[in-house]
Amino acid sequence: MTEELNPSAPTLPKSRNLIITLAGIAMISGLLVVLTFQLTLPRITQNRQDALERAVFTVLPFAETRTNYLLTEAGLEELPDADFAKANVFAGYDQTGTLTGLAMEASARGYQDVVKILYGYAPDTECVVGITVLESRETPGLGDKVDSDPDFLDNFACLDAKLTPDGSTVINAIETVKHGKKTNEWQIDAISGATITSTAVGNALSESTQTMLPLLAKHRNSLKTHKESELSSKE
Amino acid sequence: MTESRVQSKGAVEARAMLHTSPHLRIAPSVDIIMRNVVWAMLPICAFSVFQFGISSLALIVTCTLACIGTEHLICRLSDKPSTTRDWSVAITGILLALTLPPSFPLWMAVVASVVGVAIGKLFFGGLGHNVMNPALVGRAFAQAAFTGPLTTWTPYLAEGRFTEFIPSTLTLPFLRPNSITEWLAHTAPDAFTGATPLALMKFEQVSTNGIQLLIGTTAGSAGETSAGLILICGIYLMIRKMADWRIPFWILLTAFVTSGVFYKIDPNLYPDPLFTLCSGGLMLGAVFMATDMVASPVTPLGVVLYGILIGFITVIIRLFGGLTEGVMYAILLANACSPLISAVTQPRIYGAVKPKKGQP
Amino acid sequence: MIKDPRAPEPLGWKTFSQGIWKENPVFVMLLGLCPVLAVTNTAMNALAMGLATTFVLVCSGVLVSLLRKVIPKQVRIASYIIIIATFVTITDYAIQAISLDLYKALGAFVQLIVVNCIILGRAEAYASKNTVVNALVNALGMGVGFTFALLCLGVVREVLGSGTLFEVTLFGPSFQPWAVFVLPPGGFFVLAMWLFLFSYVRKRRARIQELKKEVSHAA
Amino acid sequence: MQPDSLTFIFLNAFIINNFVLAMFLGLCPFLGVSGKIKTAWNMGLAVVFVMLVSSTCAYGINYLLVRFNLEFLRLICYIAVIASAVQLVEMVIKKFSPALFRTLGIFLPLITTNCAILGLALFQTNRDYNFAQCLAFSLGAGFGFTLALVLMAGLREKLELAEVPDVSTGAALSLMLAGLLSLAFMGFAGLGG
Repeated sequence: MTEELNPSAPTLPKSRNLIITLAGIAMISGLLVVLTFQLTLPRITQNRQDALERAVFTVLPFAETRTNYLLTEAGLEELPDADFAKANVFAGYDQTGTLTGLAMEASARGYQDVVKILYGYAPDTECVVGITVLESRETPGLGDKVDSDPDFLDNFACLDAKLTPDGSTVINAIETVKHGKKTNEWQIDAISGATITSTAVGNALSESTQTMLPLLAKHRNSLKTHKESELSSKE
Repeated sequence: MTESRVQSKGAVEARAMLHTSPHLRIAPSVDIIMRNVVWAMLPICAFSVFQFGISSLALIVTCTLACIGTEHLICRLSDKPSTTRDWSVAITGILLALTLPPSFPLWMAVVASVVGVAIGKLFFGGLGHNVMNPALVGRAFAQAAFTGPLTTWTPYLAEGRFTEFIPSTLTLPFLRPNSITEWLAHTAPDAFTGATPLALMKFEQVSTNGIQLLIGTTAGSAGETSAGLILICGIYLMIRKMADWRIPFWILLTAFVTSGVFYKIDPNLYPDPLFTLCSGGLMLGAVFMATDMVASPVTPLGVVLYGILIGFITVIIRLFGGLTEGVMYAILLANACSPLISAVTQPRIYGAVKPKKGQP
Repeated sequence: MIKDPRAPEPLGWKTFSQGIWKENPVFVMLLGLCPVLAVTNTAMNALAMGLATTFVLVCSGVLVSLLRKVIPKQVRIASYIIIIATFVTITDYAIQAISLDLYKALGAFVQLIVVNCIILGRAEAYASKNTVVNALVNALGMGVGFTFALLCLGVVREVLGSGTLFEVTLFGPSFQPWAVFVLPPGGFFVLAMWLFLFSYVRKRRARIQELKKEVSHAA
Repeated sequence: MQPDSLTFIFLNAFIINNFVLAMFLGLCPFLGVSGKIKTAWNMGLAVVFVMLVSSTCAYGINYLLVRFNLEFLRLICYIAVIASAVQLVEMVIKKFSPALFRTLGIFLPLITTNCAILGLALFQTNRDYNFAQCLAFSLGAGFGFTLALVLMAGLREKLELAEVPDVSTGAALSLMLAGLLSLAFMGFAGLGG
């Protein structure tokens, strides 16, 4: 930093003094920052992990453990716990090691800003089984009810996201309808007065399920067997 | 809004100079104009009461009294003569009531009135100095504060509307409005959707019949439903030279053209231009609120730009925004822009040399 | 009575109290308004932000005061900024370690403490000229004043905007919250109302004093 | 429009979540330099320019810091580099275009220590924008700042003639105006959604 701060230093008197002082201060500051960083790092990582775990287990209530995966066009890659921030699919397993569901992130534009949610997906029933809001700046008291309104959360008891038999697309894209107008299994009944945020949740789910589920379908078996084989190898 | 026909002395002179065509030999006095505006709004109020019953009546009376009371009280507190007698604050009250849903709790209407008059007008020195339309400031505040009640609509011509209040009207102060679901069930058995024509259009792509919109047999804010009636009242004012025809003209023209363009692009997705003109509060806003002289530009070209801006923003918010209705915000934004528009369109004094660039 | 402005001030009650009322950084000097409006939608956020700023104020004040004889005049601003940025980074990590929810609520505004004019202003105007103890006491006073101002906004906005105070429900479930107060316009309105109130009180006091003087004069 | 499309990023910083009126960034110059429309306009242009420069710098630094795993030095580096980059640019302008310097120059030192500039850098990092997105974001933020500033200046010029009550003058008046503007800008919420 010191170099950049001193473009005019050579013209000043006693420039060596100035540089030495600045360098000294920079050293002290660097030392302090590094020290804090090192001291707080484990705590911060732990907090992040806890927060994520809370979110994952909210949308997958039957899960006991989770594994992080990175799912791309290229394939499925398991990530160690330290790299959980890079993962985009979290698989939840119950005590016996059977896959109970998958948690994935989705986001769409809401009333104020982008709404980011984590949703649970049950591969057996091909349903969205729960959502939780990760980030939102929606109007308090209205838009932020998507995380707490029991009637709205009832939509995600089993929200249909079935794939076509060949696994290439979702048969019925998830959509949000106005409060009280839900007629089909793949529709979300919006919160009255917070239609925009409800629609954002629907859009996020619709988009994410359409891109992620076909990809996931290709790897479903490796997801299912993976943990079991790991368990058995441990035993 | 029309109350602004009374202005600070300087502004009156500026306008007098800028008017080209000779309209009136003797300028009518302030309270005569104001009174005429109130007369012109009375048919709209009457229709609103006919349509929504005593709840609407209570709303109009409450807003008007609250606005007058606030102005009177603040003038007394600041040791100034009360300015309530020029009728302008009464117009604010009536207009505010006409833009609120008929089921709006009365205590919230009082809050909106107090905020509109106190913050929107008196904080800046009272009539002639308000930067935005006070009624709309009150409504925008209410929309941000009480979003739920402000987007709750009730059926028009409901049975028993003259004998009982809509339950939410009489909510106790500071409490949430009572649920109107049960009331809806017995007043509107034929599945009232609780949506205004604009909401129907936006969320379900269902257009409403033009005749219905003109007459006003739709759900909506207390005084915005009948586009035809508002237009007639506006034309009356304009014929009597009590209102400026240019602002509503340019607003409606721009809204028509802009939505026409989108309608041409995709008639299934976007509403037709006539629907845009007659639905929501566009007519009410264009005729009675955008014409607020204090908060609109003073130059002839400025008036045109101002109208175009309102029409354009309204359509953009309606078609692409998160909200179903954008007239209020469009007018507020245009109010905010109006000093700027006036400054940019200031006619050059004959013979004056434009200062060279780079020189202060 | 002219005092050499460079002479260190004697330590006294005034050193502490001036930041709280007479030179309140927010209400009187209108400094650091960005966090004042951005994070005061709840009282808890306001308190956390106030404490974080106080921490940075005190630490940087002490360090600047310690180094005041070492730092050459030409590079003092750059040094102060580095010192402040250091403590802000420390605060940032500390908050992340304490509570992730709090960190999310405050967002990037913790890091924006760096450009809060109060801190650089205090370092330049006070800490660089006074002893360590004085700088500490003064910075503490300013921090308390800043926190007080934040709380003034935070409490009003949370009580009216969500009907709670420090997340404790105040009025029961049927209370209608005024959502506008937790939204951006509410921040502007509440601060404007506080300033309006203070200015009203000050004007009123001045007038009463004037009247008193007149009365005594007449007597 | 996708949430991460350039148009949306631009519009978001420009009007939907206006940098000044919704994010409260850059309030000091907003209240300080909004007395005259002309000054406000020039100041706004200077801010757009500085934002472009600092956004680019911040993108570059962040790239390096992430590369070498030194994220914890981010804040210190941002503030140091942005400040010196702006100074450097100021010197260059002074040398090569005195006319431009006269218009923008007086504002540049004021802007450097403005929280909108650092805020821009921090937000673009937090949101993981790529380079094009950073540019769209900084343009939106800069023009959003200019818009708010110029509107405010217009209103204040108008109110100079008004008989504003003596208790509501000064900062209270400006903040109330800002509140009203902020209220009006809420109309753009959810735009493009």
